[in-house]
Amino acid sequence: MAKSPKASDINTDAVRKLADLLNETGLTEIEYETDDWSIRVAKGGGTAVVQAPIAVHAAPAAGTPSPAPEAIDLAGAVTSPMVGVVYLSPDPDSPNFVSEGDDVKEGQTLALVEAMKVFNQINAPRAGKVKKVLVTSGTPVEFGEPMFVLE
Amino acid sequence: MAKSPKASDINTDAVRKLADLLNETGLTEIEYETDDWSIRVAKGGGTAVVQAPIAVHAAPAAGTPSPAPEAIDLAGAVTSPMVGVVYLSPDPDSPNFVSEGDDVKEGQTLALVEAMKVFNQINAPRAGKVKKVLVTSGTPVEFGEPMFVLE
Amino acid sequence: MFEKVLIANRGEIALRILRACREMGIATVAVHSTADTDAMHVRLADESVCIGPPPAKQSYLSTQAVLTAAAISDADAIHPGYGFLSENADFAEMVEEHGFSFIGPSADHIRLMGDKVAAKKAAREAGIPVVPGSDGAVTDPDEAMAVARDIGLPVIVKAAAGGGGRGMKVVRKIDELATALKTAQAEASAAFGDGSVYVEKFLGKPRHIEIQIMADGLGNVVHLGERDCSLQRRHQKVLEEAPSPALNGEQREKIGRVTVDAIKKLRYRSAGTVEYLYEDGEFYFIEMNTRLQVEHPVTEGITGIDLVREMIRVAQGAKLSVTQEDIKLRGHAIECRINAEDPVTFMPSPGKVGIYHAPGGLGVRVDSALYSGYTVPPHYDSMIAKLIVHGATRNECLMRLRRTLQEFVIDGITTNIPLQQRIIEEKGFVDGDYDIHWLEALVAAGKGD
Amino acid sequence: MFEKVLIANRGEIALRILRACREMGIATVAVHSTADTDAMHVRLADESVCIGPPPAKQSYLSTQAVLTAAAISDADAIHPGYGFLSENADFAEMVEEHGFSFIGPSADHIRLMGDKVAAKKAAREAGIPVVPGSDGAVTDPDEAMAVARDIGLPVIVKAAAGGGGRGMKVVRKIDELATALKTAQAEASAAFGDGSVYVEKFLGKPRHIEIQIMADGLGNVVHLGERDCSLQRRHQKVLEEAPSPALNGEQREKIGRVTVDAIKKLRYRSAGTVEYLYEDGEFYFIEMNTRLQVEHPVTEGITGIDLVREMIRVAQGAKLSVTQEDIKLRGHAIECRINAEDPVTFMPSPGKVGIYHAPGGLGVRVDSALYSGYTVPPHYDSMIAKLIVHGATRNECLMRLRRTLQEFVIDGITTNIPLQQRIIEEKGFVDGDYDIHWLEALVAAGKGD
Repeated sequence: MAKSPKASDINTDAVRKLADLLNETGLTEIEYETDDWSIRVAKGGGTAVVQAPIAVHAAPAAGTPSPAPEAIDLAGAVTSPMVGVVYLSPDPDSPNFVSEGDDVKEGQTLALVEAMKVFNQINAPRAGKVKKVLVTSGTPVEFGEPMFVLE
Repeated sequence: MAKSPKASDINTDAVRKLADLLNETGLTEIEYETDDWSIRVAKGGGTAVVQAPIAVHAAPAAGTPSPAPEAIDLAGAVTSPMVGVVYLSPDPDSPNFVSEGDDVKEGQTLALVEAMKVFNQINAPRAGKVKKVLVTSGTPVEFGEPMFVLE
Repeated sequence: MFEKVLIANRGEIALRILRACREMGIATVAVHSTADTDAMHVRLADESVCIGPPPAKQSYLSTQAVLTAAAISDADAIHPGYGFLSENADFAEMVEEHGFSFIGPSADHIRLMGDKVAAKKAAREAGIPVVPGSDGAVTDPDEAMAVARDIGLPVIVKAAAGGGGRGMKVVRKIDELATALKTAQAEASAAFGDGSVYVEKFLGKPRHIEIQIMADGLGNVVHLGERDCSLQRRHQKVLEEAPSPALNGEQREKIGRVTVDAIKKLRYRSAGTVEYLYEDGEFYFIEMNTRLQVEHPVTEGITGIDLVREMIRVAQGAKLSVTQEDIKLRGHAIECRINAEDPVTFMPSPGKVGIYHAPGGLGVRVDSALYSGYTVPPHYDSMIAKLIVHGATRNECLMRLRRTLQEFVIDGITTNIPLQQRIIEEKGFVDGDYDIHWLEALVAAGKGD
Repeated sequence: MFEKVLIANRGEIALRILRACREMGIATVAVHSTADTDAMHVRLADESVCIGPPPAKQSYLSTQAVLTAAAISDADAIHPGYGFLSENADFAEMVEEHGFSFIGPSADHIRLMGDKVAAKKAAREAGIPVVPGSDGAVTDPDEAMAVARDIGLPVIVKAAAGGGGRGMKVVRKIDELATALKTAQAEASAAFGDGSVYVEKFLGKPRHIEIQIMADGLGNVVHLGERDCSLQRRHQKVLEEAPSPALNGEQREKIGRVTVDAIKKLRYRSAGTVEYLYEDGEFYFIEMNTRLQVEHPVTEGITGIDLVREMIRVAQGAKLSVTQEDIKLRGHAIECRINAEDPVTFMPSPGKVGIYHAPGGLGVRVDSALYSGYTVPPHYDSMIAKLIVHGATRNECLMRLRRTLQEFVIDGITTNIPLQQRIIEEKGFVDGDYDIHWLEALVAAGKGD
């Protein structure tokens, strides 16, 4: 027999997590279903008004590669603190600072971002394993662009 | 077997909790479902775009009296088939064709609408009691404007 | 001075007239069908009157409903816009008989120009160049034969009462003439209840160039240059520009003067347009439109003169506010008609608009009654907006047009913006090298015909 | 020819520059902070680069971020718009050093005009009338006293490095001068890190009238008439018009010629504005703005000349496209700045816009980066739109302004449209009879002060 819902049954953390994902991914709706339960979150109903009125193409970021087709959790990724050109090694002949799968210590150099002939070190904000390198050496990065995913 | 809902069945706390989550997360919709129950809350979906963009006043109909403050069911009211001036009596010295409370037969004249010096008879579309006369003799009526409510 | 004007129209032109009235301090009455209760012109008007159900015949075309609305709202004058009652001479007459002013020409002038044979005769007598042809209606094949021999082949047989291509036949060989005459007479009779036809010279690759005139009925007449409206599909103009890429200053001056002289002789009042076919340096009278044209903003763009304001002024008995010497053409203007229709199949696409966002910035004018969330009703014309751009040169104007068509957002319904974008990228258009058949050919080519 | 221009700005002016580039066939790079990811200029640009977090200092004001963005996007030139880096001489210099073109004047001219004392000296030497006063900075009270006696009271003490009213003191009695000098020096030192002050004639009821000039750096300089920007609140312009109701043709011609001659002597390049106070028939130099002004569309309205296009052209080394003889003023134009702020309390009102619907029709221009559903970020200037109307006469322009302010819909946030509507109904404004204090008095009266 059907039971009445109880407030305590509601897993607020799960809803919040989906809401965060919604914001992060720019989606307008997520429906998540398991055998036992299902949660659907949505944002910007009517959707029309939240879109910018763009008749032409959306502008691609300058030189930024297209987003990878695989879904990567970018929450907590190491992002570029400035617009510039990223380098994964100290010079072309040297090996990369880090590679995917490496364990890094907090403060360890991951990359350099060059802006106006000045090379800025990008250091690991915490210890962890390098799960994904999202950028290519020698290519432009925007402010806030995710560069590394640490596990 | 399906039961009818009772007010006490409704867990207002659960709904409130989801509503709070909606506000907190900035979502416009949450649908929460378990084996036993399902709740969907939503807010302000897309409604903005359906409003006409009017910075100034809404235009009043020419010469039409303001709607009566009392609520009248206008469905099935006798409406004006044309724009014109309504007359409730054949001439100023005669009594009105009908008054509130009168019983009328189908086809009985209720009023005249004058347009371009031509007087058009408005006849009762069916038999019934005149519940309400909505117009004043000698004033303008628009096309489709309700004039009489028949019971 | 008019204190209140009733606008007997809908859509962008109702809004256009409303704006002119408001800028002159004149109160406005909107009339509308039940399909247009939420329309912009109704919302913005000082007063509004619902005059009938959605079909135009019972609302916007009902002289009785419009006149009654004018009476109950105590309007001083009626502006008919274009289409609907604007070229209905009986209506214009009734308006005046009921004591209102008609913001347009006299009923007599409307009637004269509404009859193609009489109009051509009047134009010729007033000194306007006409297409050589029969002197009035032709019924007898021998008479038609004589005319054709006189002016030379090819010739065209046309219905006197007609329009829209019905009752029209092109004859390229003399022995086809008798049959063509018979067919045209039958078609004309079926379509217009009047089988009169006439025969005239057929022009192969003409441009459609029209002269905008403005007259106060007090002897003052000016022309405001020409508009090139050659880009047409099924006799509907799609894009108009001024000045015409085909004319030089001398030709402009000459045809303008000829037209003004004729209009003076006709003692015409209000705005009017004399339409010409133009081929090999010669102009040939098509017809005169005794009303405001859809494409009038193109002329406003290059002259800076508010034509609706002038129409209202002269209807009040005022003199024209400008003389011919005051009118200086400046730069180049192009209008694109934005229709709610498929850009390839031309299927109408009424329905609910999502986001509406008009382009902005320098040299851009948008005349439209759309707004975000508005529903385009299926009962009326599919034209939903006019985009008019102005530039110092034709090239600047074209670049601006390209930019603004990109910026224009009308979500939810299909529009012909892609067709307009295609037109302005075509070499023939960019070079100004097109005639009245150019667009039909482009559209046919686009479909792979 | 530039193939790609980076626009180092945001909001309506970024869009303005983007439109000019697009109409010239030049690709655009938008730069933006994380607060502006959904901004119109970003969406419409050919490329975009996120250059920093919301605070302007770390994004739009970061020379390093902007120059890096130009480098990685391979831009040929940078247009700084107004505000932000537009009058930063060091930035202009760095732009050129890094091999880009700066779409604006030389760093030297920006630097010269950025120093008020040096600017006044240069202007006077070039023949521009200045407010009589001390010959440079004054430190000694006795020297100040001598100056005040020479030019007559009242005088004003002003910070040399200043602006925005800080370090400014009006002196009406000679014995207040020493104290005022001391206070102004202290304020200037605190506000600008430079305690230099100067003394000059104080004007009681001046108008703010500025001359728009355009120069190609090749010896060709034109003026494009004046703008009357007297309607200000807290030194922020609120409404601007051209021509000024206070000037006649002879005065316009004279101050225009004087200004052009001076600009020629200074060998200036690009757009610039010489601001004057005008009182009792005399002009007094305030300052020269070495950039595009917010209110430049007013001038575009009466001249038909695209100022941003000209700026880009001359930055490429081209000659001006017009001579002084080509420039004919036509009609009247007014700009209203629409701000996201309370019309009475002037509290900023950022937030999410519901429906956005700009007015349309004849003589109307809207420059705005708003769209339905856009969120106005709280980090930047509150100006969200500019409404510019043009009419054949000032009266027609006023009527059109009234009409368009009524039509303008910006739902969801509070704007100063009601204040603009109030201004244009005031007799003082309608009569053109106002000075730089008029609006402050109106606002104070409205609050019941």
